[in-house]
Amino acid sequence: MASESSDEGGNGYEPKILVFACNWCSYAGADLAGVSRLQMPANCRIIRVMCSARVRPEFVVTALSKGLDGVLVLGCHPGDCHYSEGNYFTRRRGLLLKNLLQFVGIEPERFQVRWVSASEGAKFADTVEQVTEQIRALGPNRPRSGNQSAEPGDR
Amino acid sequence: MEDKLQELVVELLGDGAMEYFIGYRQGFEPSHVVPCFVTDQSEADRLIWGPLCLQNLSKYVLQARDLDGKVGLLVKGCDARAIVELVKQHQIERDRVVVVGVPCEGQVDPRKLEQVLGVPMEQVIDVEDAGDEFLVTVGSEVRKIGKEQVLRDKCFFCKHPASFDYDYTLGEVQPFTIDGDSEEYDAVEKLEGLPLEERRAFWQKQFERCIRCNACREVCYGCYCKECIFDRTAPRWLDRPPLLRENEMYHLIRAVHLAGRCIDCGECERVCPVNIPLGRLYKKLQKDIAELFDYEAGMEYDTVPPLVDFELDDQDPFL
Amino acid sequence: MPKTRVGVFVCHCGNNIGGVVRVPEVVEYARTLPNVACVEDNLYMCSEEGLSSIREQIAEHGLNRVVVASCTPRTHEPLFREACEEAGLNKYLFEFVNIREHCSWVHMHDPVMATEKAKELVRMGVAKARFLEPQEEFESSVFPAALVIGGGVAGMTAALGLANQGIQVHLVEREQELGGLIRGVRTLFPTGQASEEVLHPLAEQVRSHRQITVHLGSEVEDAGGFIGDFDVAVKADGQVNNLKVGAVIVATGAEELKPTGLYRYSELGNVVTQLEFEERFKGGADVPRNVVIINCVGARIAERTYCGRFCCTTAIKNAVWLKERDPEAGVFVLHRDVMAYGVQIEEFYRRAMELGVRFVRYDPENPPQILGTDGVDAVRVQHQLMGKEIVLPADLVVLTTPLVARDDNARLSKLLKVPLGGEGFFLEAHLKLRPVEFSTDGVYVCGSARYPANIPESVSQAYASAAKASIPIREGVVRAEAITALCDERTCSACGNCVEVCPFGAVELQEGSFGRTAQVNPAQCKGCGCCVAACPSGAMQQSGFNDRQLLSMIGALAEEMTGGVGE
Amino acid sequence: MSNQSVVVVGGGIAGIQASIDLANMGFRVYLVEQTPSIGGRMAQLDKTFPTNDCSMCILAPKMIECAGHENVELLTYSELAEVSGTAGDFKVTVRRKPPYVDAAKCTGCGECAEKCPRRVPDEFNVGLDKRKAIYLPFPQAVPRKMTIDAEACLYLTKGRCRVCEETCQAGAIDFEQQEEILELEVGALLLATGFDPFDPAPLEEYGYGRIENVITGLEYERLICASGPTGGHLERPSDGKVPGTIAFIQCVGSRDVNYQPYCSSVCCMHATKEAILANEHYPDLKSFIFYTDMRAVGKQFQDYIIRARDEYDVSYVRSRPGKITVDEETGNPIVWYDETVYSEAEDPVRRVTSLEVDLVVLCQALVPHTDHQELADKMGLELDESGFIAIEDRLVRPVDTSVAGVFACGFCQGPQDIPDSVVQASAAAARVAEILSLESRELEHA
Repeated sequence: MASESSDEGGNGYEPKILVFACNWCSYAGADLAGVSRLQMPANCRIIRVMCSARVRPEFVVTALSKGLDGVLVLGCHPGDCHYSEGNYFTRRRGLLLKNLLQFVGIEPERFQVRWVSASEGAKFADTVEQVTEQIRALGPNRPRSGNQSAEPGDR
Repeated sequence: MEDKLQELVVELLGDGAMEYFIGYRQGFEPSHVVPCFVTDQSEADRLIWGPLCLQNLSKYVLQARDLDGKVGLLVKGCDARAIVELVKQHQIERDRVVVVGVPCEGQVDPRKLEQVLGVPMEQVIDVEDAGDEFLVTVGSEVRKIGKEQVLRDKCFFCKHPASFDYDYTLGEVQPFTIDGDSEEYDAVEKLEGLPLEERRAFWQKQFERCIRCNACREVCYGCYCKECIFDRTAPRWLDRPPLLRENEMYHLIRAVHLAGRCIDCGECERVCPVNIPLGRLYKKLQKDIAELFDYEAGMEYDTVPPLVDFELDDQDPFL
Repeated sequence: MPKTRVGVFVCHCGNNIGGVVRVPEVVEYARTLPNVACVEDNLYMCSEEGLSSIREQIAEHGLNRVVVASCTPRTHEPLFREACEEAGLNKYLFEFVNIREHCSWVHMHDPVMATEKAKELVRMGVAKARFLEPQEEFESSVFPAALVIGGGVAGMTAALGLANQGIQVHLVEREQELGGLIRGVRTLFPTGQASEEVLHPLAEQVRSHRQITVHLGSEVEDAGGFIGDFDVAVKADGQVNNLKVGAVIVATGAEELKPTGLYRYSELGNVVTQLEFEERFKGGADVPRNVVIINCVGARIAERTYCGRFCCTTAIKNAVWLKERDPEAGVFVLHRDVMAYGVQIEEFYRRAMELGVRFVRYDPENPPQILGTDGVDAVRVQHQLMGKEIVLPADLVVLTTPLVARDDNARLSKLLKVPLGGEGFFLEAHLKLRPVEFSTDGVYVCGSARYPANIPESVSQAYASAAKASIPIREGVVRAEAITALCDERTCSACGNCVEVCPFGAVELQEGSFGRTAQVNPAQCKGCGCCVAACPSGAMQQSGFNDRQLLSMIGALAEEMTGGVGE
Repeated sequence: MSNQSVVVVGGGIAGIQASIDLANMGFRVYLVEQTPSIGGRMAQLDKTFPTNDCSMCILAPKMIECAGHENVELLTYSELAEVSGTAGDFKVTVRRKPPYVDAAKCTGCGECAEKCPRRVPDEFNVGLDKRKAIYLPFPQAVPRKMTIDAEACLYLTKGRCRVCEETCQAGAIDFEQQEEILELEVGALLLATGFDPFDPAPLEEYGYGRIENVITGLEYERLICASGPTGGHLERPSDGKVPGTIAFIQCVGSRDVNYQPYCSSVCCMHATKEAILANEHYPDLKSFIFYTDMRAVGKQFQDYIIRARDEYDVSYVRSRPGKITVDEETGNPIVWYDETVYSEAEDPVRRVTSLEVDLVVLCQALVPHTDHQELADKMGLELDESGFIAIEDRLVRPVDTSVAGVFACGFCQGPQDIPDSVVQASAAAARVAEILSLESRELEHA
């Protein structure tokens, strides 16, 4: 059997990172990383959205609040948006939210925005690697104490 | 000034220029000021003005949406910006509101005043503005108290003591600063300067206390949504129990929603029953928005709110 | 409502997934997820065998949601959606989970983590699938007529391009005759034909075409609507004519810059622009002997940075004309770069040099000087390559100026809700790949209204815009993938954030049964979701990416899902 | 009514755009592409001027849209064999080479390529690295199906190997496949065969092929591309060092009566883009562009040049270098040139000087596709003196060839950039729609 790197080294802490990727550039960049077999840590989970501007800041706040260790929003490079201007809104929202989260004591590494184009498979892999390592170094977002009942959505 | 106000309201009601007027009147105790809705000329003499007229009355203007005519409103410079925002956000047409601007030289924070006086507000009979100080009547005694001791936080750096867009004004007043040693964003910057862990501890301590009474939301001029996202059930964003993480989420999401719209009226902090310094959270956003996007809420009708706008060369740290 | 029954199909993709991710473990895990009614795996889910297993399981288990965990939706989504449809399931009840590109291929050395990740991705996929809803694709009909604004070469060509396809066209021209800018041009590059030779047959075809209605002396007064259904008011002689069209082409052209204040233009009678030159000496009589042409007048300068694109060609054309008439004529072209791009213009440039036209490169920092009192006698210029000053005798100076945007563009841009760029020209949807479209569907642009273009380029653009405009008209309907935004009017408070952010002008505040609220026109919506994120109350949602669906994915990732959650 | 189907030849951006437009108009489109994937030259570009849009980001959705369109039939790895008939009624024979892979079964997973023992130069990366004998031309290829290069395959050339066959769990490898001949009946043909880069080796003075650190524009493009052979790291050939200075030489083979007399139209902007990208990757990197006329005539082009100069440390030198030599020790090329602009000359008397740089990029001429002449002959098309497809009446019929019912768009009919090619592609689609809407008796006057 292949090596079980998940149990190697450290305290075995594996951060869980939510990634939003826009359909046209970043998701395609992630696909390219796959096609190119670029290896990277297995801590990120992608939610595909059509445009990074679909990611409402509430998602980021919710994800962190629910105990996820980090949120990474990926969009087309400014100027490349499939919808011509979506990522400019992402950029403004991202700037403000990052500052706000930091202001209430949430480490800036836990919420990041990056631009990854469809040809930047390697950048996608590097970004995943970097962000994972940064968050791993921080440790768990917060003890998952309190109510475990929170399953957003309906009940 | 009260005379002038009352005369004006009588005149406007008489002309049929408005259906009713929203101002302030005295409540159960002399120091307790409440909003006052004047529909009849005969009631105009109840209207008062002074450093205890704390409420931002702008929120009530939304009621005029259901009227045929206009509604009149007394606004301080800070609150007047809410009217601008409400117009910009399509909640009311400007010509449905008769804006009566009142020059304001600072409002009293009742909590501070109680501390300085050492007596509860019920015993305060009158507070009068006298330049750099307030004349406070407690019993038969009139005490002079320096403004810097009892002013509401938001009043220390009042950039807009009068409305820029009014139909009538009760007088002119210049922007002022009390306590020249400090700067507008001192409180925010102090927090920003703390190590992350301490900042976190600070806010956790605050958010822990929140009982999620929604008072901050109810009082906010900007919270006019027909259905608040927090009240939705499909999906449900928040769990009911006021646990720390839910509370934190509540306040952060509110902040995000008000970013670029908050006009710093301070009502949320004033009504908070557990004294969460919400003003500081909103001031932080205001500061960032000014610095990053060169925007101040409530100042112009024809600018686009910062989060639904962009510049091609906005700061881009994301690369 | 029937119980939610999710079918999960996990692909091995040969060894590609199965060689890293322990598929059986994922399958077993998926069985424990709420609402999952059946789980299958297959060596190749996209093979006919895999697809038929999806169809069979839908029937057998009464599945009403399907999740496939395999490769990337960017290439395979249509295939699986089709399989669902064949089994009678609305294709929007399908959800894709990528465990190949995003999992097995990038974690090849860590089967444990890869398997965990695959499970979580499936969990998220199932969580979203539970809240998927069947969707009808939007369709709206297209009125089978087009409006072309501008009766120059571009406008006429666009009109013919459409009319020859059998499409009804209204051509609106401000002037009393067709032809536009080239009416004043003597000959045309590259064929050297007189402009009338080209213009007259073209205008005649337009006038006589039974599918084309020409509105002369007319202007667009008002416009509203959207792709397939525009209402346009055209005004002529105080009369307003209301037209209904399905598409609009903007072909309003541009005008020659009059270089007031430069090179003593308008002060001296023998300093003229290229157009004025062509007009004045159209017949070829009394053409002066010594002519100095100055290029880049009012172009490529700080206040107007762009290059006029074909003004060098015009200068060469007129220089050649002068030399061909009179080989002894002294013709100088003072230039900054000779923009003789491509085959024909470069050839033409070479020909001009062979004929003896002298090209002198000048420095914009040290521009040529016009000498003379009552008229030009000579031009003094610092020869950039020789490094010395020369004085050229001149009976006439011709200033080559760029085309500039028409002032009226601003008005038209507001009416049609299409943007202008920095120089006042119309701004296309995408500079590279959508040069004749606007981001607003149903409105197109061609010719110099977009940016200075010579005749061949304008004609190409005109045809291109005709192609684009003909698509919705030929099809008769516009369709949209059901990922468009939708506003819940009951809870919308009309703050207008959505209207501001929409890149396509698809959202408007309108009076409806719940008062004034935002309303999305699905014919214009492209499904980016910008507006959804900007809506504080959650009244605005996007089909297939609504808050409930995405939030359930976040929730599923954050927490172990327990049984019994869901409807 | 005429036959409502069309053959489009060439699957680059022009062919793709024309196919999508025609398909959306309701015509049946056969898109014939010589290589195993559509995408063409644009797929090889890293970014595009003047917006620096990522080329693949904007192209890939079009490729997928085109291939997935119900009215488009993609005939990749195929060539036009014969054409007969007239406008409205052509008979076209297409020869489809066997990829030795069953497209219905292949999932494009690429496992076979991992195992394939045979390595050959990778055309997509202009030979800068290797691909296998069974291959996907590039990661975003459409269709995503493997192809066996018959000339490289060990089994097909030497009769033993078949490793791919053993590897493929889908059983997609099929060495029994034969060449297919397709007979199509169509109303019109549209040519979009694009360009090939001119090989600058004959210009011996520039040392291409002799001086290692003299490369071509297309090679540079692959080097700077994030998905290229070096992952976007600009490594010069001689020692892998990142260059600190680059000289771009314009008009290499263009505007040269000995080679191509015409202006290739895109190189000024292309070089500017490359210089900007270099500086974006390495902020200390300095570029020199040696030009004759800086032909930046498109929308926003001048602003791009200004930005290059002001923000990306690009110097424009008006000169056509006479020769390039090499410093044998460092491998640095030395560019020898005349200082033509008097005021900029260091030595106003001699005005010949040299510049030592770390890398030279030759912005080579772009020429009509190699197989272009043969294609033209088959169809009876006229070519112009430079070998581009001749256009009879550029003023009124800018996409009509000398044969009625046959249209040409993009670079094959004259040098042009992407927007102009896309415009012509749509224009050609409109012309096809026009003539196929007419009754056949009207066709000859169309």
